Amino acid sequence: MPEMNLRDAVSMGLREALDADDRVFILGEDIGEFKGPYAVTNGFLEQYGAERIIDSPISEAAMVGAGIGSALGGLRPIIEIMTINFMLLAMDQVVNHAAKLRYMSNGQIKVPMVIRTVTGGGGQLGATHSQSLEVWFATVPGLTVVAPSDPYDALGLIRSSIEDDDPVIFAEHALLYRIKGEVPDRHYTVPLGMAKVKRHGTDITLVAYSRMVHVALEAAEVLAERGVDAEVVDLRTLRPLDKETVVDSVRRTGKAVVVEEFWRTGGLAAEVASTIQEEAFDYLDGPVGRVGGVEVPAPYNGTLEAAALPNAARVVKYIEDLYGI
Amino acid sequence: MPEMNLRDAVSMGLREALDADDRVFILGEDIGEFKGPYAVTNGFLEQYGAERIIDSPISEAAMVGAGIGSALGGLRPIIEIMTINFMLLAMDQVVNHAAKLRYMSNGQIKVPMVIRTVTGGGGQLGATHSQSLEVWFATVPGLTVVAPSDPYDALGLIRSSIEDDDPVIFAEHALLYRIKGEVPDRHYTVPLGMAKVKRHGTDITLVAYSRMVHVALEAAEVLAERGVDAEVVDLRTLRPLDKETVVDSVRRTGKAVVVEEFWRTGGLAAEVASTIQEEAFDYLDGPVGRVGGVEVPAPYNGTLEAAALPNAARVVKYIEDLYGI
Amino acid sequence: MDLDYAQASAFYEQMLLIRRFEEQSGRLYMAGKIRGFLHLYIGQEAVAVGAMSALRSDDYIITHYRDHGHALARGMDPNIVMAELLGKATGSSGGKGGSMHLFDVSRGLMGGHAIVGAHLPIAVGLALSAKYKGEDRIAVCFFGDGAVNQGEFHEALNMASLWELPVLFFLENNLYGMGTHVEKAHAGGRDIFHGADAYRMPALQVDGMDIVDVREGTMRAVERIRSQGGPVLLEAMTYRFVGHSVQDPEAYRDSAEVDEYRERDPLVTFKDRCMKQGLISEDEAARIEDSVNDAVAEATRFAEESQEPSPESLYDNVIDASSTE
Amino acid sequence: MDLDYAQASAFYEQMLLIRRFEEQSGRLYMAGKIRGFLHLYIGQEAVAVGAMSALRSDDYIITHYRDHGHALARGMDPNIVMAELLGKATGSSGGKGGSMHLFDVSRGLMGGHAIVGAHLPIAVGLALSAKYKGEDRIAVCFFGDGAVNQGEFHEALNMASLWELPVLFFLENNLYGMGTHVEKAHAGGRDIFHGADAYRMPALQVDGMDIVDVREGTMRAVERIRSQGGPVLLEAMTYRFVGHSVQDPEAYRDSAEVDEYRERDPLVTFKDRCMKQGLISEDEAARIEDSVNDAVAEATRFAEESQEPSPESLYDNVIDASSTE
Ligand SMILES: Cc1ncc(C[n+]2csc(CCOP(=O)(O)OP(=O)(O)O)c2C)c(N)n1
Ligand SMILES: Cc1ncc(C[n+]2csc(CCOP(=O)(O)OP(=O)(O)O)c2C)c(N)n1
Ligand SMILES: [Mg+2]
Ligand SMILES: [Mg+2]
Repeated sequence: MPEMNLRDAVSMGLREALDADDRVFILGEDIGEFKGPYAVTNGFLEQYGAERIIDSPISEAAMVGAGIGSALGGLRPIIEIMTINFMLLAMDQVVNHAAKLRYMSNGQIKVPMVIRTVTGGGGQLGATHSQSLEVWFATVPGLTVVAPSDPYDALGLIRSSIEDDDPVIFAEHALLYRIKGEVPDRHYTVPLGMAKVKRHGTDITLVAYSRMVHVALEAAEVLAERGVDAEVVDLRTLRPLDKETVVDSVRRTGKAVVVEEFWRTGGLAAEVASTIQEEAFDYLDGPVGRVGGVEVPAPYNGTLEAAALPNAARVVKYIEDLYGI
Repeated sequence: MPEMNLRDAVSMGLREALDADDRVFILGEDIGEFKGPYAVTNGFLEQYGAERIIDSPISEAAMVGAGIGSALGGLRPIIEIMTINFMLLAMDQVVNHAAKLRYMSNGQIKVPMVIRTVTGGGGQLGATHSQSLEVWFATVPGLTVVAPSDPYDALGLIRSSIEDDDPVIFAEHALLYRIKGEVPDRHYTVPLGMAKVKRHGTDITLVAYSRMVHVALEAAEVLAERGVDAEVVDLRTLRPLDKETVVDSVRRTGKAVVVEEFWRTGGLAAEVASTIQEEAFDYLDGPVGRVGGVEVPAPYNGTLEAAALPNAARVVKYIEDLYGI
Repeated sequence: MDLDYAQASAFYEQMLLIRRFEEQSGRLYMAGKIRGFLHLYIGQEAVAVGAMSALRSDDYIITHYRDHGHALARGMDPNIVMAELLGKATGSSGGKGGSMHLFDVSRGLMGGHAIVGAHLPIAVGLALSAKYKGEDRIAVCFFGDGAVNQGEFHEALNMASLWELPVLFFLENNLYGMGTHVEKAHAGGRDIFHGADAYRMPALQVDGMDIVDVREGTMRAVERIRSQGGPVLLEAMTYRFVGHSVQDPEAYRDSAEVDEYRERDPLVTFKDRCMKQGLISEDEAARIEDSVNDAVAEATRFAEESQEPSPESLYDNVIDASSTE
Repeated sequence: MDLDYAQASAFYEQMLLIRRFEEQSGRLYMAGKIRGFLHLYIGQEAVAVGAMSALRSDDYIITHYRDHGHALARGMDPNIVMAELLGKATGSSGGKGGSMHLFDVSRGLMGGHAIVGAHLPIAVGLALSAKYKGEDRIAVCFFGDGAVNQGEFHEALNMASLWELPVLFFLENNLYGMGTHVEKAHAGGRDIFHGADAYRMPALQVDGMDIVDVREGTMRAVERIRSQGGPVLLEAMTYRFVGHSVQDPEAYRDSAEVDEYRERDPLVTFKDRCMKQGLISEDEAARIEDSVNDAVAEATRFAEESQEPSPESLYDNVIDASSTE
């Protein structure tokens, strides 16, 4: 199987959609002449033209609104919001419109739109540019929220997201674009709403998504050296949550720690942990643990920022303290 | 002690602040000539004048931004956002600016601003006008989030919120304005960050805030008839969370159910439930339960909307199923 | 005024239908059969009827929450509209949308939107889809003077002009946004259409109390859009004879102003002119009065006798084929 | 050009300081000592220096992320600025803000803001506080051509004009927002200042490559604001000689255009004029070059030798006296 990085996997999925369906177009800031802020759409303008690769003014609210309208008009828009932090300017369009129009019209209309955006911290971009707001979208009925951790899932999930008839928030982690992985030549998709066990283990379940999956896998290696065999579940889709895969794993291991980049209080880990103890209480050897971001705006300084984010060492230490292993 | 309703309690707190401190002013839509969308500022324009009771254009983002700027300039703004749903248009100002400027300037500036807004469903206002988004703000470092359930707390908390030197989101439930309660003549405050036991009990702890406190109290009465003595904890402040009061209660009762209006997935109940099982795992007789809003945009039809919101009967039934009591 | 008999009668009948329908809606609200927010179109009838008469059946219509007039003028069945206002299963959204969210995709009516200013970008997207597909249909977006101060107004007009999209921005300037007079909210003053220059967008103003002027102005605007492609801003100066919503004490305006405009009642003046010119006879006027009264009575009967939505419908149309817990 | 010797030297020295400081910042970024985003002001020096020379020390300054020039021109210590760029404890925000978030409240510099367009409403609030308190200081808000298409630009200009607030909206039109040319983003075209008419706001345009023209235009604008109260929009036509941020391949513009503008380098042209007119001598020019080089070398040394922030500082200044877990 050919290796490719996550950026190329997403690009490939976008090109396929543009090639296969004239109704698909991409609207975003600097995706054309600038060749994409993260180079995902590099070369697209030249290949598909300015009608389908639309450079937008800096107007996030109207970008999403125009995406919604074009979807109501029968198109299949892909809206690129440069980073998820800027979604704060389009929140009303996403939450009050994209997510609710099907319901408020009782199915007369639907919004087959994908919003691609870049999430996460760790790049020393400071407090306003380092958030993981996909967690909020994962609470909104009417939205589907996806956050892949590797190229295989990224391609499989972008395919499913574009095919989906409802709004999907597709969050790509800025620090994962260069990560490499094998991607089959044969066509495949990764269905929305399905988590995946990325490492099999018997002693403890680590649940994560996006970049934190790699932190969890790293932690699992350290634990392995100590004879603790950790299972790592990659949620992949944050809404709808694949409770089954998570709960099945915990029923087998009896221990669970959820790792996420979002601030610890009120993050997705709280939902996952609550669900686990609701559905597997009698299987638990102890409380379900959570490792999340420190409760501060992201600092610019690299050492401070690193201290604010979960890493393998913090996860392992936390597990020691929690379970004494 | 005199009785007053929650609307008058908030009004009274606002008048006190306007009387006591010239730096305090109120900016909002239709708070003056219209006399307040929910009549909280009825008569204010006449008494305090147009310099201090400012009717705003419909520009939520700029309203909050102007509030922030005026706070940087040494004023003590109170911004009224007609309902919390419209905060979606001001999200960037609240989350990226109000909440982060103190940190990004390393304390050179602060934002002593109160954003008063109306939250909650149950009024048949439809999907875009019935949300409980205070839950999201409760995840943001730099913000304090308050949601009173009765006149006493409303007055005590609005006083503390206005005195506070950092941004406070003050969420008033639309269906609680008419609720009456005793309010002492002597000056008092309710400190931010402190929950309160609103009903003492020994068998199970019900945790809630705002309107759901009344649902929990109602459920407690039904349970009492069955010989189940429930304790009801009113969070009052959603951020910072008063974990101690909640956990202490659960350590005594061994059972806990969190009730909230927000959609069940990813709500504040998830945070509270996770925290309880983390800090009181060995005291629990079973999983911590959650009763939240049904995972749909709010429907207009009254019967459907009621079916989507927690009520005493649903809470009691849930407790039966969960704990067999 | 070059109208033939049929047109004169039809226009008068449509305006009268809206007037009587709204009067009845107000009564049903007072009777507690309509709940939530109810915004009546009384006084503005000439705008919707005049505008729709100049549009094609394949054009898109999108409007705000004050939408009954647009829906009826576009030919939506009064029974279905009234049933939606009463929250019945037979309503256009099965009772889930309510008064503020009327959709009839078969007539290109893409809603009914309750967030001020937010549907303008959606109209831009509808127009984008038309241009993208090479259709010559246009998108007509009705909104009020209060919406002009929302950032999305600016973003939407800029995009539409920049990309030369076929949008008719149809501003109904009734001088007030809730209780705030246009001159206290808009720095550009009462005559908003001048603001279009900033976007190099052609604009015109018509007398919204005169259906013929509205119709002719709309024809000019539409003709320009279809022939040259770009958007147009059309401002109709109008007035609502009743409160912003059904429970508005109208403290912000004196009755003298209301009376003055009632002198120019668009129905009365149009009817008088038609009669003077022999376009409508006494008998015809009487026939129209009867048929309109019958239609409103029938709509009321239909709505009241219709079934409540089924409990299961609560879960329908959140996302495709989804039924969330 | 009626400048005296002292002014001529001072202006040249300030511009050269910015130029050399930015060149050094670029080098330190390449060396990995500055991280995250770095936006250089090279080419625009005449704007910040000319503007600041016309302001009072008690005026408020607020700007966007391309803020080094404004900070240095306002008299901020280069050591403190460079230390912030390197994320050191001695930096203006103790290393927590970084390049995009420079604050110096002692000089009225209220930041460095990284969300395009979001600081305009904050400037409105600063001006509101000044007017509210009866101070005659003004708020000067620097922003770029790309920010003009954000809804908050519209909301802020409307509010400032409506309430006659002392704001100088200072637009630095360098023709590009990242890789998007102003004419591809703004329907109003290249000369944006005309748009102020929509708000009944006076506006003027100056040559941003000519410090004297900038200075005189700013004086006129400030004089008008202080005497008449309301806001003014000032557009300085300028150009950045380097990429949007340090890693910008500049695919969107051809080097010929860059060369053409470099011909009009504001430092070179000003120096030449001053020398021709005998305002700056060869020796003086040499002295300035030396002192600027020393200052930049010293700033670099200071920054590199400064301490990293303490680990505890991560928790400081989230909210007053708070240290969250
Ligand atoms: C974003 C937002 N802010 C506030 C409101 C509350 N609100 C509903 S209608 C309205 C006034 C709108 O006035 P206008 O646009 O002139 O329309 P009109 O009601 O006069 O037809 C306001 C403030 C809202 N629905 N959405
Ligand atoms: C809301 C938002 N959208 C997008 C960005 C990404 N971004 C940073 S700077 C920039 C271009 C701004 O251009 P302009 O306002 O002209 O300022 P200049 O960089 O030219 O000085 C963009 C799109 C952002 N920071 N904030
Ligand atoms: Mg109006
Ligand atoms: Mg620019």
